[in-house]
Amino acid sequence: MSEALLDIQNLKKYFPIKAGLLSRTVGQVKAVDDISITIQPGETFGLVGESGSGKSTVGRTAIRLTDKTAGEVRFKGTDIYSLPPEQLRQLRPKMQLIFQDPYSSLNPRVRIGEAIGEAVLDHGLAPASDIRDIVKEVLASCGLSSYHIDRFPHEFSGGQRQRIGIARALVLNPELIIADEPVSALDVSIQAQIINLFSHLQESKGLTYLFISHDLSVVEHLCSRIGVMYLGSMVETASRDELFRHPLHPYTKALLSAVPIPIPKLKRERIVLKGDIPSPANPPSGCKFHTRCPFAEQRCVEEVPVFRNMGGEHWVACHLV
Amino acid sequence: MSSYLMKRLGYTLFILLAASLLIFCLYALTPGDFITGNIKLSPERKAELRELYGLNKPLLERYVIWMNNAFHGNFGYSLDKQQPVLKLFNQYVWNSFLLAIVSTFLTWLIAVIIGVIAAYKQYSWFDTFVMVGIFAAMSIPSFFIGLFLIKILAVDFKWLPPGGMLTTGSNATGVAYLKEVIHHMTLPVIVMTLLGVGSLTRYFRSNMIDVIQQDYIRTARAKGLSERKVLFTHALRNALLPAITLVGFELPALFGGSLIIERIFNWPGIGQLYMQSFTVRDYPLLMGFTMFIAVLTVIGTLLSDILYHVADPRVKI
Amino acid sequence: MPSIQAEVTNVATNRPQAVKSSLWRQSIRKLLKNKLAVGGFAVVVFMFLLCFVGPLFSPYTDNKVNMTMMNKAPNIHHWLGTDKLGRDVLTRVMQAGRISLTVGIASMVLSVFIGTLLGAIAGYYRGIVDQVIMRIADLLLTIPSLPLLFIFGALLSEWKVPTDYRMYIVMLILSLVGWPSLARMVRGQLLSLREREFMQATIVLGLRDRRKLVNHLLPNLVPLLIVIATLNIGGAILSESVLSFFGLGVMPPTPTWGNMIDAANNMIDFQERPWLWVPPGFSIFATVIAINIFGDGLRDVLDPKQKR
Amino acid sequence: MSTHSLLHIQHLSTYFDTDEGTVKAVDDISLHVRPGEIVCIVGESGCGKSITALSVMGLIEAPTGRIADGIIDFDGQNLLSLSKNHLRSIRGNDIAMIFQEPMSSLNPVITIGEQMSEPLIIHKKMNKKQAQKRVLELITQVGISRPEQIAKSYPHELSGGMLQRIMIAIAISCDPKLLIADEPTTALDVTIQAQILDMLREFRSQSDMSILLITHDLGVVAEMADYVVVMYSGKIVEEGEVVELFANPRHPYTQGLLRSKPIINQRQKELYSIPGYVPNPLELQESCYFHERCEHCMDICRTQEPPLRDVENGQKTACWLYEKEAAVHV
Repeated sequence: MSEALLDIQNLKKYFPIKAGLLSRTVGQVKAVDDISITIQPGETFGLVGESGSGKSTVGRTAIRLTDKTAGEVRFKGTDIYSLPPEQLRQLRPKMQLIFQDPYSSLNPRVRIGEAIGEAVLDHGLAPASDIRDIVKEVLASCGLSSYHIDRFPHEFSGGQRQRIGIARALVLNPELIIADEPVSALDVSIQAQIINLFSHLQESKGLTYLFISHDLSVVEHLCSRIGVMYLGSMVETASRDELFRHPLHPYTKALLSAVPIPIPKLKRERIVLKGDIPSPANPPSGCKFHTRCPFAEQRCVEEVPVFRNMGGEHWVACHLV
Repeated sequence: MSSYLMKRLGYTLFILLAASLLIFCLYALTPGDFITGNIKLSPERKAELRELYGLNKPLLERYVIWMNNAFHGNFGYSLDKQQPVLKLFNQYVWNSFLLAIVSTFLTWLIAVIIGVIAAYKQYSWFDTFVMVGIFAAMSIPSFFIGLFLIKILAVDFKWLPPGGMLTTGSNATGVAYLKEVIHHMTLPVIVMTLLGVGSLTRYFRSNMIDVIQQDYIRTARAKGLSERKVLFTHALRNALLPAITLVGFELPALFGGSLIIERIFNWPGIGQLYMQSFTVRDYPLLMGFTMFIAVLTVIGTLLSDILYHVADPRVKI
Repeated sequence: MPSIQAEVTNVATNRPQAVKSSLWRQSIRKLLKNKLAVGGFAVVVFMFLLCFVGPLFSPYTDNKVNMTMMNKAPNIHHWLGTDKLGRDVLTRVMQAGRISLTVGIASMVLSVFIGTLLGAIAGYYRGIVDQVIMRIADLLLTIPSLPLLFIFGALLSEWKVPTDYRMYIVMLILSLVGWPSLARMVRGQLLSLREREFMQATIVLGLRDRRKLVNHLLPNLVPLLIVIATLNIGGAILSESVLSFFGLGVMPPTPTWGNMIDAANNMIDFQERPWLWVPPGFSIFATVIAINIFGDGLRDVLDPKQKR
Repeated sequence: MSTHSLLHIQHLSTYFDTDEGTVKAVDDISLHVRPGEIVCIVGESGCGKSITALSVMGLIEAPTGRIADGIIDFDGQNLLSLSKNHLRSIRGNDIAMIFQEPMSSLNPVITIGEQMSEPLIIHKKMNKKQAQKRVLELITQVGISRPEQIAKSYPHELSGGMLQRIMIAIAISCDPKLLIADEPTTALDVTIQAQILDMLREFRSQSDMSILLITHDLGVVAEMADYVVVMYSGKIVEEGEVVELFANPRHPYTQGLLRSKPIINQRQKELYSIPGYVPNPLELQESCYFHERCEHCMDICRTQEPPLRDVENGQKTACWLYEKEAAVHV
């Protein structure tokens, strides 16, 4: 196997829970609890999960936007947590993040041209005289017009802003793009535009994606390999076709069956999970899913299931398969 | 829990200690002292008195002595009044408290009512009128409005007494005494209420406006509740909640008196006492007063933190 | 969370517009629609013109003592009467306004400068620096401000500062007392800005620190500073007047609105000659209310998340 | 088809006056809901679907918002001409509503129990004791255990899913004839969404309550709706029975919407996407508001507004493609 582009090993990220008058630490939210992901160049890895699953935290710790608690993150073999600040800064263009909210991720007081061009300048990727042309080019490749260059973010709609966000990342010629729910704030008709933009860019630039989403249908459309998270742990990873045709983990099955499909009167088997997602501050013992699992046994309450390979790179953490 | 509270208290004590040192040094820097300014005394007597009061000792030593005494509950002896500082405070502070509590009560009452109505009728002519009123109240120089009202209501129309707490030479008792005090405190209370009501009304108005736009207010309406119930049960409870923190911040004002108002109205409160002492540089009293306010401020901050946590079900200690 | 209906109106106003415009231009346009704020601004401008240009049209600027014209009530020649030295009160009020406004603005500039600098340093560098600065601010906020002002004022008298220079020292005092709360506000704003997603984006992009600070943080801090600064002028004018009224600020013969009201300390002037002390009082009131109303209008457009 | 309708909205127009001009958030729409029927209004943000719901509830806030025209006929009376008190006696009683954000839709400083008992006391004239008893029953009815404890708790102590159940419990507490649900599951996770949708369906079949469901999610529409209304820029562009409409969408917008949604286990190489963006509501001119984004745009679409006309099988659409007179212009 060639060298992985992004190699996350046993990553943990705990957030302290602050409470009281002087924000005393009263506990920990285990947002990410021992996660390993390896992403090969050119691949699109989809990370799915519901709220509180820790999927966004994985994305942020993977590029050291927040500090980790334990584990290792290697980008092209370099341990990014061991890099001194300046070297990390110089590495940053290669790994970019697309934010969920296209409104808050653009500085309202910075013109689009500057927002896109400034990082190119700071990394010395092009002489200042070429910046405008470069920005215009990248705007065009993201479906925006060159006359947008002198405008401010508030003059754009949500979909356009998300294109700007993508252009801002793209202009640095990144190798890895982590997209954190990039379409969930957008309307259906705009979602489709942005999803298509993601696939076109991958084809033309050979990008690698870590695509984080709660929407299984979007992930199925875009990703070649998919991981399912629940309360900070990975419960199943497999290739797209394998995961959607033969899901093994009861949670994956339930998740798949819960997605409403726009075909009226469709008869299909439904696993409706009982109860709520437990708080990540106080996760259940054993298999974290046992409180909602329709097949849970005594063993699931007591033992943490091992993340096992079921053949053909299909991994699952469940006692029952 | 306890270790954390200890930490918080420790920090509070540290701030107070630092504040006392700073205040002490500042007063020591202040030119003139009680004895130098007194022309009736001979030079020998002055030196003698300095020796007696320890004024010839180095600054730090004096501070340590003062602090040591303070720890034993002894805040010194007023040079001017020839009485223990604490005893003087006890005499004057309740007069200040009387003014403050009445005007604070009025301020809150008026602010809540007007704030709620103005928020409910945002952008109406009433709201605009209230806004202008709020800014007016926030922009009046306190001493000037005091003087101005005395001139109009006391000097020209003679409706109210111009100052003091009792008519000079009065020895009224019982109900008559009470009446006289009320008569005298009307004007200062009006002025103090006027000065405080602006910012508080603005606070309640903006709180209410925020709350009225919340989703749960829409839910309350969707349930078919009457507007009165929506406003006064659902909205006001939420708008009042953050105001609880203000109660703590009111503490220094409640007991600390008002330097300017008491001076203008010649009210025998602790603020007036301070102003008198300042002109004669009665250091023990000045020091005591300033520390008193500092302590009140610190306790008030602590209190508002605690109150907020007690009152808001969302925050658990 | 704003209601759906607020969102509807937002959707409309946030739509792409044909003309490109910065947030600044938008804010100014919005401000001009606020009649109250425009009115406030007009009054502020009027007061400035009155105080700085007005005296040029007055025949009494020489401040000569005129024994024949002592303590005259307002009349056709002296619209606001004359004082005990026969000087024209209107001219005095205008000249006093010059000093009061200058002190107000200068001490605002100074305290905003100190407060912003220290608050920004504390908020940006965090750690020990932050601790030290904020502890000092806590300390100063614990000491009641009026006694502090009085002490400083008394020091002034002791040092025998010439009256001409006293106003500069008064500015210094006012800003010394005013900076801690400003520093707190700036630091708070900076900390909340740091958490904003667009600041996170600057980390992801690997921008240099200087660019983060100059191009991203500061432009978002400036609106708040403008609002604070405006409202602060009013506060400084009020504080100066208190100090001067108690004889601890700027002293006669340099006139300020505060020390002119000092005339009210004289029983006869207070009771019989209100033209001596009422006009400066109203000048303070008019100026400060106008500044406050204008500042509040500014806050609405520049810093809408803050309290209305 | 039953001719009797529970809710009949006729020519409703709701406008918002902003600094920049008037936004016609809802522009001359008519629809009806029959007893026991689930009608879905579907559309993207800003299309006016939520404003329609709020207009029915009488919750449009003056002075910015106003109902400019129309009749909202509910059970034989025009809600728009009722007195405030009369309307209030219907709100929360005969018509109940649940909202998108369960987390912010309940008052944070009042207990769940108290918030639940309020409508019972007002509309059902219960005393406090009776109301408390009924509250416990209701909590159990929406599938939450330990009702006593829940009644005493504050909203922040419960999860989003639980709070939405509580909102449903409040809504059904007075046995409403119509439940308006405005994006009730948008803020919730899929597994929780499935629970909530199941519950709504169950209550409908138990009590013959009608539901006006507002959503942007075509999957939810397909699962829930009997009848679908598609809105775009404040107008109804298409409506019809759910099976028919999904099988034969007529309006290019409906077609585009259905094609641009990725469907699980039906992966395509490339997603269809509607080009362009929703027009600025302040700059709308007499035209088909979709014309700028439409593949089939004709001259008439740019200058005249298409009327909503019957096409087939009770389906209606507002598109010049289906108008005979339009053929002349092509």
